[in-house]
Amino acid sequence: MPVMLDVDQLSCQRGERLLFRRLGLTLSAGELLRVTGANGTGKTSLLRLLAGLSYPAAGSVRFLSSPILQQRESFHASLLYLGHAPALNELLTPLENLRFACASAGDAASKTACLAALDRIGLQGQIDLPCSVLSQGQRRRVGLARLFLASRRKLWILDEPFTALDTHAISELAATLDAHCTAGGAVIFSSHQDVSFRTPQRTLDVESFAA
Amino acid sequence: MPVMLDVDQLSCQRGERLLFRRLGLTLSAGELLRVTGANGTGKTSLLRLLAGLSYPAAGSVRFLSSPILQQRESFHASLLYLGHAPALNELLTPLENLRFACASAGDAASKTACLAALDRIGLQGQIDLPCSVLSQGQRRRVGLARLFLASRRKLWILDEPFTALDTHAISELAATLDAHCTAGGAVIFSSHQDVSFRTPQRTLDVESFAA
Amino acid sequence: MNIFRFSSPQTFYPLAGKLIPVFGSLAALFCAFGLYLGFFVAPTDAVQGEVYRIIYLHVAAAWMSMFIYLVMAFWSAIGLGLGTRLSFYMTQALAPTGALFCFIALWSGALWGRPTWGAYWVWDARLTSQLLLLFLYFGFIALTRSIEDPRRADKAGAILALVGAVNVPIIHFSVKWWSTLHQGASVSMTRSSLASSMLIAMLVMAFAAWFYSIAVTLARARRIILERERHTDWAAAEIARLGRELSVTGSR
Amino acid sequence: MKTFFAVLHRDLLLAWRARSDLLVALSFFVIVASLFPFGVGAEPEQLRAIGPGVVWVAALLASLLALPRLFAQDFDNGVLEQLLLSPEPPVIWVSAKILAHWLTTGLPLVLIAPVLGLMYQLEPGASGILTLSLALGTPVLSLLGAIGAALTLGLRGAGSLLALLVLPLCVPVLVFGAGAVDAWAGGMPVTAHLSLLGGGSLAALALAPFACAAALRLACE
Amino acid sequence: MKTFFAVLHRDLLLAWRARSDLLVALSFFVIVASLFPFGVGAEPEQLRAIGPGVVWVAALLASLLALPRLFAQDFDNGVLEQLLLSPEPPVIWVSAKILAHWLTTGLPLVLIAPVLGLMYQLEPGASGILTLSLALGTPVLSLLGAIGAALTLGLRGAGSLLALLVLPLCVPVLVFGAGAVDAWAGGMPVTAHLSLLGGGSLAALALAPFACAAALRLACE
Ligand code: HEM
Ligand SMILES: Nc1ncnc2c1ncn2[C@@H]1O[C@H](COP(=O)(O)OP(=O)(O)OP(=O)(O)O)[C@@H](O)[C@H]1O
Ligand SMILES: Nc1ncnc2c1ncn2[C@@H]1O[C@H](COP(=O)(O)OP(=O)(O)OP(=O)(O)O)[C@@H](O)[C@H]1O
Ligand SMILES: [Mg+2]
Ligand SMILES: [Mg+2]
Repeated sequence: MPVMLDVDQLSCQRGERLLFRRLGLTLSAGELLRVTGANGTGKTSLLRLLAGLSYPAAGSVRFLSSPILQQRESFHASLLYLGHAPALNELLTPLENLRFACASAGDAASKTACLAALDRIGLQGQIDLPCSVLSQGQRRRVGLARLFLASRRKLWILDEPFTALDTHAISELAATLDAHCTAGGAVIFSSHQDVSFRTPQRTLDVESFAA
Repeated sequence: MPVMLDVDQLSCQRGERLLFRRLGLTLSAGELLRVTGANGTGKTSLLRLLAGLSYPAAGSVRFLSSPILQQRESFHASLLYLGHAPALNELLTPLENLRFACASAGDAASKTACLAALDRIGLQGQIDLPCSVLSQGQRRRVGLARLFLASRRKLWILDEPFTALDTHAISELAATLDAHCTAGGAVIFSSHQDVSFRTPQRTLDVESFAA
Repeated sequence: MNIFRFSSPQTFYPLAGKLIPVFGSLAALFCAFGLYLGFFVAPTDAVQGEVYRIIYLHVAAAWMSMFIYLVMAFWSAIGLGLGTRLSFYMTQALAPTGALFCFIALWSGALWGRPTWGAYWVWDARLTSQLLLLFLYFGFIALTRSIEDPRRADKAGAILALVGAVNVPIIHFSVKWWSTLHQGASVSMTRSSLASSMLIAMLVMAFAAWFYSIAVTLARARRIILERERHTDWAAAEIARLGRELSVTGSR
Repeated sequence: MKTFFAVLHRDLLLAWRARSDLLVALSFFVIVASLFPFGVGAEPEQLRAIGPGVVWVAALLASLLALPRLFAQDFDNGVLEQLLLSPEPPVIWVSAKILAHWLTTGLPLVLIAPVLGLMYQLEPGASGILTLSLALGTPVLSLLGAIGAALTLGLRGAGSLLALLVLPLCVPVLVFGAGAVDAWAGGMPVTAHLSLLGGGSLAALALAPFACAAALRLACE
Repeated sequence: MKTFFAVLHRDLLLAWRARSDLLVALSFFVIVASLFPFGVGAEPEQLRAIGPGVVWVAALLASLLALPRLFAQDFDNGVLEQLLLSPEPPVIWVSAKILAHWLTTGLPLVLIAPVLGLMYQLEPGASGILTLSLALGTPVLSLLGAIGAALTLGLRGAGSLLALLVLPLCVPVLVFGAGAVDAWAGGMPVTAHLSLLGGGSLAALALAPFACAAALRLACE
């Protein structure tokens, strides 16, 4: 399996505080990596570094063996990052939000494809409501619907994807991640909840790199 | 044990949709009630009705045997409601936020008491940071710190208090809820996660009242 | 008889249905009579010539636009005080008519101003307070339309109408004072003593505007009632009946 | 009253933390006021005539600028909900928020008004009346504005809708405020203007918090 | 370019969603413009003199009122982060956002300007020059304003200085815009004023999106 992501000697500084240092990790296609650690130890910070949204204090992140900062566009074309906030506009409907998210990210997603994705994630009845009236879990689902439309993006980085979801949705989501790994993609996610996968799950504990 | 909350024939309408109807429930001092149901079935809506933040389409909520709408002030003086949003201002520090929350709700909370509460919830190192740089779990903790300063409030209504918390914090929080029940209070909370308590836990499934 | 009986939308709906044709035909009658009086009976104005005949439209519209705002405030107060849904429906049904009359008064006044004052617009007290009234109507309509939750829309609109009603007289007098202070008598309405036939024509037109407003408001209120009460059995049945009627006439 | 001071203290603290916003409103005020000499030409006579009016309009627009934020942040992050759950009546903390708003937007305008008076070459007396009229009148702007902000909370296009609701209601304040200075310049007594402004402030103070609290309760439902 | 149109479409859709937005925007400009007669008095001569300045101030205010919303909402709910992860360079969608802002706040003002000209009894020619100057100048307000909005996004303290730098930069636009009408009324050529405005627009168009994109990247880090 080809090495997809290769992280070397990574340190992260936030304000005065060095969150972790000398963090190393390699991720190959087909792998599923869970990032763990207590609250505030730096999981979100690590994922944002890996996605190229912030810059490391030291160390490097390589994607397909070249640094991500030198190939921002092609890296971002093969990356799907979903942060803690579901990236929804409150005034738009789930469908409008999803279509915008796909179009602005450069994914070709027709209306029918988006409708199918929302259907699969269980939002049939809420297509026409503005997101401001949706329940917490329904909002998360709108954000997660992008997963069904981004299968050509190799690397998925998901920050706490399971929060606010009910048990049924959690197992559905786990199956989706499994399917992505089987299809040759790779997934990194953080979670405080234990979820079972078919793919063997590797774990990275951020706390063990604490400064 | 005296009956604290008494709900009769409650219905909830949101926009076009009747979420649930004829929901009945009684809660006595010392009881711990978990509200369950899939995403979007109306847990949050129910808790907001119980807290008097919105008005039911039909039915009544009684606190110590008189309707909450007729005794708003005394009811709110014995209620602690923590919603999904942690009610923090991003520019203020955890200490400032906590002191404001207590003072505006009418809880006498000295600076040392607030510091002790933040300490207990595990935010020693973040007292002086603005909330905008805190991690997701740390923000939730700031909100939850009010629990340590509100023991004289008999009824706690908590919407998804366990999201974003790490396992250690979850068991701490569970112990706090247990202690409140033992001391004669009552707790209603919603959660998608299974958490173990010492107090026997009753469950109310909102879905079984779906219209 | 319980006078509150008609505060229930269900009993009000058929009553309004019966009243609409009555007031509608009264409005048409008075309007025709008033226009006849105004254009054929009333004499030509000594100073202004024929242009002055715009007055029959203008004055009635101006009176109505001010009066309707007061009625809206009245219904709002009732609604907030007694919690009757129907009052809110009436408030919202009145607003577009009020705005329409306000606009007609402004527009006819501006058209009239061009030949008499030589300008479409001057910053006169009466004109300016009429313009502000138009904005109050616009504000009410925009606010109630942009709130999705009908409960909130009702009450927010009522609060605004009441705050506005407290302000309308204040605005009226302050603006008057402002303009008399600055402007003296440079612009004043030409007040030739009205011939009695003119006065009668004006009054008849004012009644026409009244009846028109009542008819239109009742019709609009009926529509609002159906929309809001569509979950109740009787409204659902009524909507189904209207739908059938529509399809029958459509297929004919 | 505890709630009152808690809210007042926090809002002032926040205003201090986000000083940039204050400066923007203040500089908007100064820029608007200093723009008109460019538009009208710099004849002192004419400037003196339009000065008070321009300062008053600028004050009205500047207090409008900060209004959309008055409740929006607290609404989004759930603080408003918690305040509604406080056992004390909402009128209390609503008043505190409005007071904080006036202290952070109205008061700076009052303080800087004499400088603008200087710019427009107003006599010291006229300048004093202008400042006094602002001190009496700007509370009405804050109070009426707060009603508008509460009514439009969480709506689309809230900013311009707010302006549409509030500006027409504020016209009397503008008329009496600018009128006071004109009357003084014309050698007429100004007590009528000023007492109308003061009376307006008191009336608004008595009524606006209730309207505001009712509107906020609706918004949070 | 797909990103460009996606962002433009969404922002316009959001603006359009406000059902009565058109009405509101229209009334807003008219109200702001009608406030000045209340302040300065109703003499047609004087009003004609301040008319262009008034309309320009209304333009500045309109673009300022909508500015805080330009990026703040997208920042809070994570949309900005997702846009930064789009493979296309940020300048593209930043430009789309600014264009949408101008289309929804600047353009309505340009279109309504002739009506305001009528109310201030400007001659048709002066009214035309006013409209033209707005069409050339309001893009600068949107572009500079966007830099300010991006710099102050989620920042405290340091933002104040930067916001203060942007607002004074708008002053020349106001001066040339209102000046063009005055020049025309005085029988002088207006090409200098107008070409300065146009040049300013082009320069701002070339530079502002880059400054904006850089500031947004910093804010999201
Ligand atoms: C846009 C321009 C105008 C507006 C907004 C306007 C507004 C009004 C209003 C609000 C009234 C009702 C006043 C009351 O009963 O208290 C009124 C009445 C009247 N207007 Fe106008 N007006 C305008 C132009 C004119 C012009 C150009 C004339 C004629 C020269 C005119 C002549 C009258 C007359 C004769 C009345 C009836 C007076 C009375 O019965 O009190 N108006 N107008
Ligand atoms: N300016 C700063 N000064 C000091 N510490 C900071 C600063 N900014 C951020 N931090 C700290 O950096 C950490 C960021 O943590 P991060 O969000 O990565 O945590 P996390 O592991 O995702 O936690 P959670 O499980 O709660 O989501 C927090 O502990 C926060 O307090
Ligand atoms: N205006 C409306 N029209 C139709 N449905 C609405 C409207 N407003 C809210 N709803 C629906 O009401 C429900 C509100 O659910 P609520 O937030 O109470 O769910 P919840 O049980 O807390 O869910 P979660 O587990 O996701 O937090 C959602 O299904 C939402 O789609
Ligand atoms: Mg995190
Ligand atoms: Mg919920």
